[in-house]
Amino acid sequence: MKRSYSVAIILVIALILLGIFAIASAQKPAQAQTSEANIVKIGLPMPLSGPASPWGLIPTPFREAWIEVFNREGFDVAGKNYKLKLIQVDDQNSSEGGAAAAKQLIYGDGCKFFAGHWSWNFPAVAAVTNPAKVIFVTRTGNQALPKSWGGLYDPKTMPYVVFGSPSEEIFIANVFALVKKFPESKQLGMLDCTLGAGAGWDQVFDVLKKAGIKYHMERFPLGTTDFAPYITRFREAGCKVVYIAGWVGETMQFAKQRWEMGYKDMVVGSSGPFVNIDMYNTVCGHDAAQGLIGQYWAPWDYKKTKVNPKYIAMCREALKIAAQKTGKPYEYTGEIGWVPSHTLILVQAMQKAGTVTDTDAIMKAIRGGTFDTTAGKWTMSGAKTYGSPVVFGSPSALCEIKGDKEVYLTEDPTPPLL
Amino acid sequence: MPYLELKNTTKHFGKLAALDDIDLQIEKGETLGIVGPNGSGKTTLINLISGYYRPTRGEIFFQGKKISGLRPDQIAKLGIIRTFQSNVLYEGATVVESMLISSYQQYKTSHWQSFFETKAWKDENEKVVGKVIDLVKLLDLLNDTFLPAEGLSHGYQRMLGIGMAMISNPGLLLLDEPTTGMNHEEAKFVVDKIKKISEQGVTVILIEHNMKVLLDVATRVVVLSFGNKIADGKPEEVMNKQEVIEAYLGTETL
Amino acid sequence: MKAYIDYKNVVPKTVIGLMIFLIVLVPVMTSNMATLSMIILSGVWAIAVMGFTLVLRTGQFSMGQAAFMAIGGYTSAVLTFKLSMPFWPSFFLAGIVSGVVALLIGSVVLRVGGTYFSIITLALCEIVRIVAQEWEPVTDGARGLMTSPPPTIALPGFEINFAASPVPYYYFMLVLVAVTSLVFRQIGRSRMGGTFFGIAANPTLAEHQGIRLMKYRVIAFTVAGVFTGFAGSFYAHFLSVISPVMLGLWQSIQIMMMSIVGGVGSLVAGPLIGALLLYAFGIYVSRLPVFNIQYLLFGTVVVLVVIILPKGTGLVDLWDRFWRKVVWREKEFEFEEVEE
Amino acid sequence: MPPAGIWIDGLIQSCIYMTMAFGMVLVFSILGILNWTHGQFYMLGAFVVYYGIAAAGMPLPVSMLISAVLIGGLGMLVEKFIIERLTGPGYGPLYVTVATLALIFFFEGASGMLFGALDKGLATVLPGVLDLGSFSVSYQKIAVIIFTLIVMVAMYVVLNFTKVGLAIRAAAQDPVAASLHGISVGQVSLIVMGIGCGLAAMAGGIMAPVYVINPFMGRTPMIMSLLAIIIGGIGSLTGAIVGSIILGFLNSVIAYRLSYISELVLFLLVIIILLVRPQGLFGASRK
Repeated sequence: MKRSYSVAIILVIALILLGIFAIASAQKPAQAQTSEANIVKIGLPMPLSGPASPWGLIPTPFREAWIEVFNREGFDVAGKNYKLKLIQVDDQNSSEGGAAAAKQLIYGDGCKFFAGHWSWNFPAVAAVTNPAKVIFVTRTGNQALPKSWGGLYDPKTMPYVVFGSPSEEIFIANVFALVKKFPESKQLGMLDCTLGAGAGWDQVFDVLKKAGIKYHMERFPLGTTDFAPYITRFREAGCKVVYIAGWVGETMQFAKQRWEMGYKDMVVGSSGPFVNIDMYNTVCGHDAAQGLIGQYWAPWDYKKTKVNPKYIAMCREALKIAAQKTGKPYEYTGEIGWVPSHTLILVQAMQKAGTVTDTDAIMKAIRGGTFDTTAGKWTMSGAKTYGSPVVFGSPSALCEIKGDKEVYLTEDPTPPLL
Repeated sequence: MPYLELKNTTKHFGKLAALDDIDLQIEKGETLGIVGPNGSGKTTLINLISGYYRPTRGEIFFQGKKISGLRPDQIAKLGIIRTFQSNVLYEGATVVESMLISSYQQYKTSHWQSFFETKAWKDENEKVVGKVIDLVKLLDLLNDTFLPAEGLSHGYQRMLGIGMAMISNPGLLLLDEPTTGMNHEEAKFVVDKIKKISEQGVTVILIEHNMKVLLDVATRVVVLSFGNKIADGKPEEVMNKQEVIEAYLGTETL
Repeated sequence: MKAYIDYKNVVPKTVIGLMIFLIVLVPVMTSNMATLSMIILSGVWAIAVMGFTLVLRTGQFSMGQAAFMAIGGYTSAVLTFKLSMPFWPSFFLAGIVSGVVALLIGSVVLRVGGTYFSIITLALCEIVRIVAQEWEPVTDGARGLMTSPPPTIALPGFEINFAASPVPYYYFMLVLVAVTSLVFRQIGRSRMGGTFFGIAANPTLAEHQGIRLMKYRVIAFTVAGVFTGFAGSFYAHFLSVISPVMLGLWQSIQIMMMSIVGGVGSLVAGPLIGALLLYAFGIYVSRLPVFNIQYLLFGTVVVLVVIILPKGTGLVDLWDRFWRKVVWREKEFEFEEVEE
Repeated sequence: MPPAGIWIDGLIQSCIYMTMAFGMVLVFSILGILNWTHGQFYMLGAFVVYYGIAAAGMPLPVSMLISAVLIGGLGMLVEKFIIERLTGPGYGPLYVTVATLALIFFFEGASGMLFGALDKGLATVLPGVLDLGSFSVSYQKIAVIIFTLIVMVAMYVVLNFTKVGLAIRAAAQDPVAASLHGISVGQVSLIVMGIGCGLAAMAGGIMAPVYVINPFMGRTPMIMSLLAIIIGGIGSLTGAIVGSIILGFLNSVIAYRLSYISELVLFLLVIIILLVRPQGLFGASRK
């Protein structure tokens, strides 16, 4: 062991520690700004690293653009003008990471509002936000369903959770829309990852059984790239339509492979907005991508849902800014029903309650209140079903890929729960 | 009843018979030398006794108890300890540590006592450490006691090997060519130590190339050739036997 | 004639003592729950890492330690959530169950050593995940189980309320870590520790000196399993949820990395340092707004530490290196290799 | 009896994992380590090919060769600066394992930052399908099969009829004797690492048009080819080939019969094999 060696070691460790502290101090400014009175901080634990990171990355330009557009006017509460500040933290797409991120946001940055999460960590995050009386606006689906439905959401222990996007209801509505659209299909095929199993699906099955619709469910292990066996199984079960839960890469590979296997007439839908039509065309091939069905969030095309033109203008503006910032054409509209509408719910509730700090008052304003958002004008309701009066409605529109555009397909506005 | 007894023990490796119907009795306190040209099955014999191999046929008895088929650690527990032909050590342990590790199986006090560091354990530990020091003295490793074992010279590593075998005071000691790769003085030194050991009443089985060494220490000599026992008796008379000379001339022509 | 004091021994020990004192006082110094829960979780991981390091002492390295955390977590979660048992018995059962599983698995699997063992444990880790995912009636499948915090302990004067703040958890964690450290330290010092070392250093020699390999390997594996199970139960209750994806292959890998970075030379200090530093580092990088840079930095740091530190010594080695070289300015002890 | 489509799929699966498994075994037989980063070299290879075709407009074979060279060089760097330092005397297998595992994070993070979050695809390369009546196969997958055959033949020739190959085999059988015969084991392991990673990169390249390209695409093939070489026997090249054939067919047939249970079945199978016959089906037992 030479002396220089140990010196090198100490150097490296010094570097590592230095890095840690540098990063630690990197978040100091964020904390410094907590003192600024007219800023309302909204936390957003999102997957910024790992396989799920696209969900954090792709919408970010639009998110920031939206906040920027929104802050041009800001919003007045009790005669004082406030601006929004969105803080994203990496939740590593895990419960542990989600809890850690939530704690940083609440106790480090002093956020009193969360505009959602995307990962599999609803319970972990909710367990952090509720004791801290932080309003957590999120979506229904897989774990985030009431106990009575086998989910993990308990209105008594989680009084500060607001379901601002009824993903579960949207999913069910879309399924029915598909069945209506393709009556010739004897059986509806449905595909999800093994991780997706749980309360959400049980609900879907119940509803389908009640409606007397035959379905065939398949699940694939995480990381599956070859869907030939599943496609064959769907084929043999006689499924003309296959609806895939939210997995973008898997959806594209499924569509591509069903095309290659010669089952060109098999309709493939995905319960999620299209990320980027160009991507679908380059991955699946132009022909295979045609007719892919996905959720549709562009409010300017809605025929049944009325969306405030002001917000439509703001969304288009935000899309433009995002395109300028990224330097590429930016067409991901999926975010419109997410952070923008969630922030609008929060803001309007604050205005109703006349406070930006007293979360209890704001919750009172949210319960049963009516909110005008980028996803339409809806009344928080669902008391009968959820045991919690804080579920929102949605246009639940569908679109399909035609050429290199996504075109409006159907729309059946979903009030909170069917 | 002989101390150790091999009843027509046979070991085959595939076709080749490494040992063929060996019958051997060893009395307590003997120093048995085993000689034979390379590949005559000397080491195989030790591997069989120490349980590294299982005999293809035949049985081995130690103090009337059948030991063939037992695991090496069971056999070692009975007091049959071997050394290895090459220097086999505990990588990264110092001399004294190696000795202690080897001695751990002989402790009377339970693991719990050592876990809670009770008085009984401390006392016994004291004793064992004392024993280790004596042994280190005996084997002349004293000034390397706290060196890593890999750091020792070849000869001292062999001595350490013997020491690690001795520390768990064996009834029967199997030494596999303890003097290989040593010059004359070193070999001489090792031989003296082995003499000292056998004076303490330890039965020794000693594999050796070197006739002089054998004549020096062994009270009895067995000659193996191609897996067969061709001679057995007092060193001097064995050395003069015709087959032995042939066997040796056959291989070690100078 | 003045009394001789071994400064080189006393001074570092006092410094360590001071550090421990500070650690105990952390909740008093900071009220930031984010920091607190960071330390708490790194403590939990440290326990798992200690388990890993103990198994490593016998020359085997298991790539599935997180599975035992999962088993522990699920045991106490199922007992409290499904069978509505009180917390404390289920907490201890968690350790025991995970220990028993370790005993059963170990006594079968430890026969094959080396890389094979690692891969088997890796596969077992995945299987535990899949079972947790598919065994709907017990584990509630992929949606996971909500767990309730330990019950409030009412003491004369004040009461310990786990639901209110992480401070009780913090001291609970400290106790758990302290007990584990004590046990592992004693194992390391006892003759069993020496035997482990022998087995790892040279199985053949050890076996020929009467050491039964399987026995000691299984013991190490089981002890590790028990404490990892405790850690898992704590983990599940602290995060108030346990789901199959939470403790899988990548968490096992994280455990391995913490162990190496901290240093496998010591059973206690290494794991503690490794877990705390790596975990803190992970938390801090999660603040960076750059996508996937978290992965990049994490990987870089681990690789650097593994490459640059001398073999077998992790960051823990820097402690006495610091005292020996920087403070006391000793010369490095060297012995000359003999060429054969 | 599963339909023919499943068997074709199984064949393609086997081919996908074969090249990777072969590379891993090659590395293992010389360096005595499992290179856990193999899947990430596969991923990087796919990206190089993607940019070669999409940005530089080169034909597929050319860009595959380029990626093989680049990634092979990268692998050599990794061997030189990381693996070599961690395989000296006194190092257990643990250090290399951890280092290569950490490299997984490094490469995934780096490519995540470089290449962005959007999935990439090359569906335009070799478009179209070959219709075989009851089912059809895409030309891309046929290309995979042909590629695998070529690679296997090439490797056979290299290992048996070239100096390098002989050196490699010698070093694999007995490093000491090899070094006595003037073969520098250090150099050989460098070359082998290069070849292994080059193979992984080419596999990634040929798979790029078939599947989605993203920074995390390397994980599944890594695990799968690991299972394959375990089934076949760690350290045996024939084992790698046979293992991946078995695995490929098992994978698609079980998935066809039992859907998602296939995962569980594979892991159980591997455990049983390792317990009953640790050296795998073809591995020489090393006691």
